[in-house]
Amino acid sequence: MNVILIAVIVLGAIGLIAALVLYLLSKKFAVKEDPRLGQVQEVLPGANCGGCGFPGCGGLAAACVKAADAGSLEGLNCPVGGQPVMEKVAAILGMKAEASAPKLAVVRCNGTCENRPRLVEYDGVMSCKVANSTSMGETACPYGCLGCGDCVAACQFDAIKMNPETGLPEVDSTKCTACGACSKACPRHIIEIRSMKGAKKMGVAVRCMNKDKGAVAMKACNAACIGCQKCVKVCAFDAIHVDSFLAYIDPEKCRNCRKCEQECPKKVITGINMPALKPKPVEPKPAAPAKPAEKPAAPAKPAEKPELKGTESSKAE
Amino acid sequence: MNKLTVSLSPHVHSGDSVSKNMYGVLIALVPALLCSFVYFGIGAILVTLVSVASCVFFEWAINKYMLKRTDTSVLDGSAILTGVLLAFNLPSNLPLWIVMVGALFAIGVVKMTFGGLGCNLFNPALAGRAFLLISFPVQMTTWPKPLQGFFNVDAETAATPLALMKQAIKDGNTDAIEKIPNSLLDMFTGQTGGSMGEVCEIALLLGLFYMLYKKIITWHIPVSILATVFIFAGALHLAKPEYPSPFMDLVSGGLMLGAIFMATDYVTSPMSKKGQLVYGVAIGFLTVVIRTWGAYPEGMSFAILIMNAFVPLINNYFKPKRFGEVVKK
Amino acid sequence: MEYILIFITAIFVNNIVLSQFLGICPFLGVSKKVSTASGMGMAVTFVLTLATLVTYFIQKYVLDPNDLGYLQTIAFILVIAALVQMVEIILKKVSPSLYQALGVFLPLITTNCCILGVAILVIQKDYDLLSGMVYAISTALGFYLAMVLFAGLREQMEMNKVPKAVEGMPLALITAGLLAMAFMGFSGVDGGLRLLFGLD
Amino acid sequence: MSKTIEHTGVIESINGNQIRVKIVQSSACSSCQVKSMCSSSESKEKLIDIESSLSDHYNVGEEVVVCGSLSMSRNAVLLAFAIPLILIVVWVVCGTYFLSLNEQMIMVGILIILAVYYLVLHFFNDKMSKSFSFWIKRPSS
Amino acid sequence: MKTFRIGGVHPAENKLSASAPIKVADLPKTAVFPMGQHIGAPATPIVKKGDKVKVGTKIAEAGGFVSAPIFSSVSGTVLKIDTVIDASGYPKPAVYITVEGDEWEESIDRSPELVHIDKVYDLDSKEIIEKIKNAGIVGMGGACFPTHVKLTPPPGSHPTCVIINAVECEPYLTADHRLMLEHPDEILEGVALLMKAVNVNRAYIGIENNKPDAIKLMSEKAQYYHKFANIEVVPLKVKYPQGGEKQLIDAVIKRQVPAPPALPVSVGAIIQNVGTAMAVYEAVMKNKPLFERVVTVTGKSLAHPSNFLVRMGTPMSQLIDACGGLPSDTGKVIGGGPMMGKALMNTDVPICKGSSGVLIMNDKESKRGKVQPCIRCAKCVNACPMGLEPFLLSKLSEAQNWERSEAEDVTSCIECGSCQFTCPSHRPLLDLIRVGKSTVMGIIRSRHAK
Amino acid sequence: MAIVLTVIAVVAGGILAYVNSVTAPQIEKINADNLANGIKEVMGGGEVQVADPETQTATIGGKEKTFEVYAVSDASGKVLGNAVQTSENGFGGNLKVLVGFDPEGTILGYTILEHAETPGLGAKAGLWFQKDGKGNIIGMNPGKNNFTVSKDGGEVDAITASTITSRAFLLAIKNAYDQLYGKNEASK
Amino acid sequence: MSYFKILKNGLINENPTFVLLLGMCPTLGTTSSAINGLSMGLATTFVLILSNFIISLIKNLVPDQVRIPSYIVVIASLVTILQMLMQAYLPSIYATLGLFIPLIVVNCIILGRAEAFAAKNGPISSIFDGIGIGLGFSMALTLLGACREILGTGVVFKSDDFGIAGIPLQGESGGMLMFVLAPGAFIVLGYLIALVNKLRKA
Ligand SMILES: Cc1cc2nc3c(=O)[nH]c(=O)nc-3n(C[C@H](O)[C@H](O)[C@H](O)COP(=O)(O)O)c2cc1C
Ligand SMILES: Cc1cc2nc3c(=O)[nH]c(=O)nc-3n(C[C@H](O)[C@H](O)[C@H](O)COP(=O)(O)O)c2cc1C
Ligand SMILES: Cc1cc2nc3c(=O)[nH]c(=O)nc-3n(C[C@H](O)[C@H](O)[C@H](O)COP(=O)(O)O)c2cc1C
Ligand SMILES: Cc1cc2nc3c(=O)[nH]c(=O)nc-3n(C[C@H](O)[C@H](O)[C@H](O)CO)c2cc1C
Ligand code: SF4
Ligand code: SF4
Ligand code: SF4
Ligand code: SF4
Ligand code: FES
Repeated sequence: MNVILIAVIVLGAIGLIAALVLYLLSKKFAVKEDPRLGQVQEVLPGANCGGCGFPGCGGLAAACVKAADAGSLEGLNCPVGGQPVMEKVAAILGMKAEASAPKLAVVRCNGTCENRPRLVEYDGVMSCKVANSTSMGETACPYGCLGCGDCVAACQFDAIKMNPETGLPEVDSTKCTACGACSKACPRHIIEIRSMKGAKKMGVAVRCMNKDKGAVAMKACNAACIGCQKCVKVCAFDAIHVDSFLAYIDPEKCRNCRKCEQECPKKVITGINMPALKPKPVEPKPAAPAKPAEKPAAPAKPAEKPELKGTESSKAE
Repeated sequence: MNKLTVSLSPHVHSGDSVSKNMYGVLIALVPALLCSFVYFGIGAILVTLVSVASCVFFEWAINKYMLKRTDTSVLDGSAILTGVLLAFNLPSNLPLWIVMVGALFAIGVVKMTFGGLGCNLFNPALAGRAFLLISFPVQMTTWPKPLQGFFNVDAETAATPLALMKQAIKDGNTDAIEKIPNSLLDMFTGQTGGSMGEVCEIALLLGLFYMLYKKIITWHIPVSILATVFIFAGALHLAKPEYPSPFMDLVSGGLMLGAIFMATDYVTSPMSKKGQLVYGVAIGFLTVVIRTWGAYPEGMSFAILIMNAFVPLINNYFKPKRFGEVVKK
Repeated sequence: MEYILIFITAIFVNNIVLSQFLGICPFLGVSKKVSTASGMGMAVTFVLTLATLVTYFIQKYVLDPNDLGYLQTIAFILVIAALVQMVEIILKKVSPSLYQALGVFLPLITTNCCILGVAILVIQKDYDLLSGMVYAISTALGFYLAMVLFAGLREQMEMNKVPKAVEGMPLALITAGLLAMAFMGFSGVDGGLRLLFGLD
Repeated sequence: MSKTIEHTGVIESINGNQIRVKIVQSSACSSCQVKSMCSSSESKEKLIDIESSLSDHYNVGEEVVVCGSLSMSRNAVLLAFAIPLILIVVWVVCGTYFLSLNEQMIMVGILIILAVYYLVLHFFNDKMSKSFSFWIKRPSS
Repeated sequence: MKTFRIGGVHPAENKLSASAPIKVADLPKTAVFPMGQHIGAPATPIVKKGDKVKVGTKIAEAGGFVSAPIFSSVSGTVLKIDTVIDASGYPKPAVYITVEGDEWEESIDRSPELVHIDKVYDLDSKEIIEKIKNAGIVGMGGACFPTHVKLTPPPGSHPTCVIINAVECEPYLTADHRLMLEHPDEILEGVALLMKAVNVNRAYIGIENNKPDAIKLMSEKAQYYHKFANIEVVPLKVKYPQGGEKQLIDAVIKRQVPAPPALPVSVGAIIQNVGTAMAVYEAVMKNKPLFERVVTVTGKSLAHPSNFLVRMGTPMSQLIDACGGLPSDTGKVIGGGPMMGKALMNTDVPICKGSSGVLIMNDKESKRGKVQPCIRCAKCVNACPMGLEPFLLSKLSEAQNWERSEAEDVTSCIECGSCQFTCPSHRPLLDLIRVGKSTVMGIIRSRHAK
Repeated sequence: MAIVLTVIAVVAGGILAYVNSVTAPQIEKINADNLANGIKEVMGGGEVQVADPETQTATIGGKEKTFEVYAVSDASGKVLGNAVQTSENGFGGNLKVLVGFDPEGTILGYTILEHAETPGLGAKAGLWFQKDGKGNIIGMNPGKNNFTVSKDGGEVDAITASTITSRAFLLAIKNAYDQLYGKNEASK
Repeated sequence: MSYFKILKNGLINENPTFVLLLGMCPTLGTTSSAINGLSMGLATTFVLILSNFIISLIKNLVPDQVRIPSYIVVIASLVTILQMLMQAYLPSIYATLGLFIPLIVVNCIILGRAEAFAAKNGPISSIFDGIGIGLGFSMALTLLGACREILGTGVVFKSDDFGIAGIPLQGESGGMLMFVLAPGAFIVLGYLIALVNKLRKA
């Protein structure tokens, strides 16, 4: 019994000392982690892509919690998880999620191999950044896509692919989370993260970045915006403006009526994730203009076909 | 007219290439290879062939079926070189399946797992050898005597001079050294037992001069290793006569082979000259330590492998002399 | 001489990580950058040594006289846990700026099997105080060496393109294996030196 | 400028030129995906004081990066751990060999040495707080 | 034999046009003057469409202190102000002038006789620099740094010597070599003027040993100047990139300029190209602004590799035609030498102040080798004249680790290409290092801006 | 909360002490059994009686060595010989052997009590030197046979590639023999 | 969660060794043979089940501040009990596993599970969680041990202590010794984890 007593005393003493030290410490330094933080982080996708503007998912979670305390989740959005995730986050924090327009990476260059002949051959690192510093690239357009695929490499979600036929990157709108990594990677700022409409992320955009005068631009590329202003005139919503011979459609104002698309003589304006336009009867070669419109839509197409008539209001998911 | 090519400068190239370097080393290895064939006969030829063939095969197979790469050329010579050097580190009577296992370890584990040419952290041939030495200590330490007839597969085996020297140190007794049957000259020309490629020092030195002349390697690593071994072993010898003379150390074991062909492996040696000197000195030091006090009969391979692990640190701390750092008055 | 032997043996021949398999978690976990690894290694050296000294006394002057050898595990783990935290409290009290600096530079030191293991080993090997301390320091330096080497190797690998299949932990383990294999070259050196020093 | 160590934190308060940044120091494992499984993954909050003339450029609650130079980290580790370690070692060696003390005395000595050492550190605190000064910057990109 | 102490390579020299005397090139039909011919702010045009100009008329004003005016090299009418694709590969603003006759501004002294420096001994430093500035002179060794800026060292620095860069270490190029053989006196006068401009009494002319005739000639001529100036010709071992400013200083006076932002003048040296010296002489003594220069047009497949005295604005295609036309196997046209020159998008690029040569490479030469993994052979490290680790810098660029890039001194790279030249794996080292260097420079600039 | 922890520690202490009191005799018994079995084994396998051990020390080559000597007789009390426990430095560390001699000094058997030799190499010593092993020493007499490995000119075949272990092993037995027959210098 | 799910979770989804990479020291240190690995696994399982059980019982009694130290005391006591029991009844295994038995205390799995599961769930689920995780650990250790044993000695499931001869898979030549030594542990585990990763992805 004596043995047991000594053991009890010794261990009790050690336990007491340890308890005091550890207790002291836990009181002094422990992180008072907000339990909501963990919960929020759990529902976030964990891609740590930085698309939300915070360093990693943890950053957004912290921001959400803080914002919730301040009263509104406005401006916070996880591009990867999108609306459903933000709704979950809001639920955890007892708030309502702000509805946010879906966004999509849009490649604003249509200088396909056909439209824009390759004049010289680039021989160096397959990097747009390097190619951009070498010269104009292989074509005569100093604004256009260089085709080395820095954007493709930057995408964590496998959403952007080089089309070997056109030599241009194409975005798979089902995979793209609008994190903006590709846009940042492009040395020519060709990729824009645009607000789109509806579940299918539809929109209309000018797919050119050439700021040269019409004549010069035309020489460089068959599909260059020449700044003719026709689209500006036809737009009923004041959504299009031309600056340095280059049209830009404001996604906030645009209502996807696609009049401009029909009007554009160079077929620079295209509908994205929308069915190909019926060619204008007057157009002599109807196949050509349809092509660019079709291409980007292609990946999403099979799933879309059956519900085409439903268009915008169809909220299948 | 053709399309013009645009690219950044420089627009000319020295014409050097990976395979030129690798095949250059192979040429430098030819004398030692011939010596090994002469000394150890058909066994040496078989071991070399099997080793080279398995190295090349494994590299090809792993590239194709596991890494699914198409762009790497198996014939750039590095796998062949690993094969030859691995064979050089083996006794000529080693069962051929063990040779294949060694090649698999060298190429599969040490090289391809890390990404292939240029990415490996340890010297593949040496790691293969060390693996075999640890795994098959018996087979790996029975060395046939040289010059026992070309087709004699069951050659008599003998202890290497290094093993005898180690014995002498253990016993604290100089007689054992005298028991070493070979003269320094014999050892220099390779008439001793040992791994296939390590015995003929003259042939190895020829290789060194060829590589220096062809600018495949610089003098820093081999010279610093040999000098350190000489000085350190010499000091020991002076302090205690049962330690072998430094000349003995220089011509025995895999020292020359290692210093000339294996420590100089580009991929696993430091980048700056200062770093290379540090690396060489450390290898020399460790070689003598392991040789005289360690369990393994041969210190060279482990010394190099250990220093391979230090290479990133050496590279961090021994930078090349930056321009403008020289004169700071 | 004996101490030199303990020193060399613990660092090179029976390296705590590479041949004793203790402290693998920090070895794999904190070894991405050489600078962190080396700071961490130094901190561990201090804690390990101190912990060994303290547990030595607990064993020799508290447990053994009372025949409480079986309380070793539980007593040691509590003492070590408390000690690690104490160091922190003291540092904070003594020099807030130093404490802040360490906070920025180092990950927290945690109790891992390396510390407990060495404390128990010192008792098992029946070392006296001085040998025990030399053993603890040498072991910790062995840990430090392994960490720094490994961090260097990993930094270099970071710049290479490694096959997807083995990326991350598998490759780290294989690298550690090769490192351990290289260190096997030291095996027997302790015996050789023991002969040299005439300890046998 | 070249070799720095960085740590992200959040500004806790700004007081004149004094910016107080809260950092979370985590154990080596905290970045591990299974930290919830692991005892050793703890984290603690620490407050770092930074003198900055640019304090009005920053806001409370903003995320910033605390930077310190590599040599500073070396010094910190040296002062906090390496030097006391060396003192203990020297003491134990001297104690056994030259003073032939028994083990209890040596242990007491160790405690005294540590106490004195940290006391001395305490007196140099002001001096150290100058040499351990950090700067902050905004997180890149 | 003297040379610089770190790194360096020895590419095949290929000085095909070394014995071709300088020919005067024909006038172009239209001359094109890009506004950005120098480092610093581009010049601003001061002519408009339809204006008549003469040879030597100023057509553009300097755009700032670090900038230089541009002069017409032809007489005729301003056709338009538009863009032209220059050596950078991008369209840049330029003045187009239709050539009519060859009428020179009267102020220019066109007489061939040498005006000795004795005559203008009273000219002081300020006046010389002013004249240089007004003549639009920029460095003609390739960097195109406005010469007057270089000659106005920052306060606190003390030039002790002028070093003339007559190294011409680039393979193929022979313009400086020919210039020395044909105009040694003018060059030496220019050197004397430069020395006076910065008030030093020592000058060195560094010439590589593959130009023994130039070394001999210049040494002999330099004797004349002992009376009032101490000009020494320094023969140098052939090694690229000896022409690099820092390397040349190291080779000639055994001093190494510290890492950027230190300037050569921090070790007392002012470096100028031989062409620049000649231009200085002409500007100061003959009142002739910078509008023509010597250009080497060369290439293995070219029928007649030659050296021309060319009016600026002349399209390169015209010079190529004068050498026998563009060979059918042309793969690459390079403005400058093969180590540092720029590959051009087309041959209509006009000759500018910094164009030292046009190099035509055939199809086979112009393709880069197949890129293989780095085998860590350290050949690039040994080749780098700046003591950098190109393999590491390029990997850091690839990994976008700019911080470490900065710590590894990426900004010290002089873009000489020695590393890429030697790399047995044909790695695009310099391509990647350039990305790293420019990104890091950007980061540093924005840091200073804060 | 300090109280809670103290209580937990106290309870734990109590339980541990209890378990210890239960297991301690068992542990002791096991250890004793092990030794008894070992002695039985090295003395040929029959039932044996073991006298209390005698601890002897000797100085060999300047180092102090300890020997536990057990006088063994069979069930009927007939003297079988001695079992000696001693240790030597092997390759990996301490190599502790128990060896049985008949009164003439002939080896009856041995067992390895503790070792740190490499698995697959030195660790083979447990079987190698037994009767059906390759380096059989049973029946040899260290006083009469040349009790060293063949490499050193002796009569025993060393374990392949483990000369060091073999030497240490043979040395331990030789020392034990010498101790038994008074050939060692007793240490002060 | 159903008990089955809890079990499966421990064995597969959250396998402590292959997926979570926890408790690497015993994993590497005790797997020179399949039986050794299995023994270590079972020893850990024993502690894990009991600690999970006890902690889930006392979780409400322990104030938060001393949660961790209390858990540590519980675990350490269990380990000590295990230690004494093994010493008494399985001495040879105790000798082989040696230092790694007391080190179960610091095995992240145990405390981790206590924190992550037992402290939040009832005693019965906690036992199942302990069984699941423990078996997952044992399975992994056995697998690793078996691989090393086969490669290293050519025999598997051999144990002299239990007098099990094992299943010989190779001829006389034996195996590649390195795999039973330290480097082999790292390398085999590395490739096993890579394999598991691949299988899990597929
Ligand atoms: C004791 C210890 C155990 C760790 N265990 C793991 C682990 O099992 N898995 C893991 O991914 N990281 C583990 N880590 C952390 C890391 O290895 C490393 O810090 C982390 O993976 C870094 O991830 P990141 O590069 O994605 O930030 C551990 C760290 C420590 C100190
Ligand atoms: C790698 C390299 C090589 C150069 N080679 C030459 C050369 O051969 N000749 C030359 O005049 N300038 C050369 N330069 C340019 C010089 O560095 C320096 O700009 C020039 O000599 C200064 O004279 P300037 O201002 O008169 O042109 C080279 C520059 C670099 C970076
Ligand atoms: C990892 C390793 C383990 C070893 N284990 C042993 C061992 O257990 N016993 C031994 O005598 N030698 C061991 N050795 C030593 C060598 O096998 C040594 O070469 C040998 O003992 C002496 O050579 P020999 O027996 O072939 O004459 C080991 C060596 C290494 C490298
Ligand atoms: C000088 C030189 C020495 C080499 N030495 C070795 C060697 O010792 N072992 C080896 O496997 N490969 C060697 N190689 C070949 C090659 O570098 C090696 O296969 C790479 O380590 C594989 O990535 C050598 C190559 C050169 C150029
Ligand atoms: S395509 Fe661009 S925006 Fe979309 S996910 Fe990929 S990188 Fe992000
Ligand atoms: S869009 Fe931009 S980044 Fe992508 S390939 Fe084109 S130029 Fe490169
Ligand atoms: S280009 Fe830069 S890095 Fe390459 S050799 Fe020249 S100075 Fe060195
Ligand atoms: S020269 Fe090429 S292969 Fe050699 S180290 Fe440099 S980059 Fe690597
Ligand atoms: S199990 Fe984690 S350090 Fe040992």
